[in-house]
Amino acid sequence: MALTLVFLGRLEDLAGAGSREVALVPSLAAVIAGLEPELAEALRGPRIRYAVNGTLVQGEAPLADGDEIAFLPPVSGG
Amino acid sequence: MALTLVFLGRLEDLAGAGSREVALVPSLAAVIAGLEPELAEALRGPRIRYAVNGTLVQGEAPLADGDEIAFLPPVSGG
Amino acid sequence: MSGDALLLTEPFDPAEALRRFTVDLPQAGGIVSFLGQVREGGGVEALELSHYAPLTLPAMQELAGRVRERWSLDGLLVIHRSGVMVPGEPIVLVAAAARHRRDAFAAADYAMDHLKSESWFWKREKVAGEWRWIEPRTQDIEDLARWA
Amino acid sequence: MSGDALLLTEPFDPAEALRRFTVDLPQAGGIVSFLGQVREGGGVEALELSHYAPLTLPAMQELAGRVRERWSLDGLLVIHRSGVMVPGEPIVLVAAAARHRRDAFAAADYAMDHLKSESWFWKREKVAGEWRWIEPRTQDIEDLARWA
Repeated sequence: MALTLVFLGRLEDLAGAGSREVALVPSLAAVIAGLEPELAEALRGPRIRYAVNGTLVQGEAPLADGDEIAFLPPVSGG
Repeated sequence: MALTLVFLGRLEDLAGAGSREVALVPSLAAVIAGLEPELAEALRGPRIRYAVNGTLVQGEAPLADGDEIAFLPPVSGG
Repeated sequence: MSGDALLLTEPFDPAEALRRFTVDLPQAGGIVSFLGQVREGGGVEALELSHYAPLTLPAMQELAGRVRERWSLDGLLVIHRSGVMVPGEPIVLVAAAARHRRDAFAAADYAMDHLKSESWFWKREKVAGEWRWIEPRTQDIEDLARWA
Repeated sequence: MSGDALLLTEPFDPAEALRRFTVDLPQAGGIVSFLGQVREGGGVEALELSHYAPLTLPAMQELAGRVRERWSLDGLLVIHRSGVMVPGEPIVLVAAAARHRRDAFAAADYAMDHLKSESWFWKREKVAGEWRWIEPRTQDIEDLARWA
């Protein structure tokens, strides 16, 4: 029973890797709360967006075994 | 003692050739007056511009032996 | 209608891509292209673009569809690189073919403004051996406002 | 500064011209090009552009100089054909290279608007075996007014 977390852009540096597996928890808030404090704080930033299985989500989303959650910082300029 | 006349664009059709030689006369007005009436009328049109030896001229210009006079209708659009 | 949105992880030849695009479009009077390349200078040794597969290409295709709806085009091509690139290497090629010049210019310009500001790419550059992330630019937001 | 204004009486390869232009400009972030070609369709069998040597190329060079003064460019290329061309054949290629995308777009757009409306070219087209002269277009005058 696991989730895959994907960290894009500078979040990858904070997380120490582009992705990691974590145990299944029922909500995005619970996923974030389970991470290191500095990373968790960054993931709660107002400009961070989330996608679950490739679909952008607003606020919360129910999570299930095998889901992939991507944390998306603002895209880089030109 | 001659002048070369160059007819651009549709003026070439009216003149029957892209260029012709004529006897030296002292002015643009005299050059035009010496041509066939239909061609002369077209060359006096408000949108026809003139160049003497590759330089655009406004109104009259003194002419000398060997000068090249170009008659330039409006350029075509894109 | 000719054209496509492509996300490439290997180098490409923009002149050849443009030639192939053009040869299929003899009915187009004008073709406008934009080529963006890694700028040489400023001590940048390399540029890396990362993407997120489930979002990046679908968003490029969606943008291409929007451009085709907004202007009357004979063809549209959008190619974007991902991965590590060195100075002088192509990053992005947009080409718009249209019967009328103004449509081709506007479509390519709009596509670039939106690709730059909206696309799911994260960039970092290597200067003096150190990688650093490139943040969003205010200019991109101003560019976008032109189309509102 | 790289780039030039060329008046050609023989066919040219726009992709190759653009490749040569780009390879010399690794410091440019963006290159915008416009390719105008003889449109296939409408029964046009051929297009002929005539020029007047003492005026046409000097005016193209003067326009290129004006474009370089007005925008901050790394390179500018203006190639225009004269003579008889068939559908699908290139007529004009303009390319502007700049550090910033907006400069490259604006410079290429301006150069085309002014080339089309001001250049000393007279065009006729052959339809059903008959040549007919192409008159000035109102659209070109409107395009020019954008830059006033």
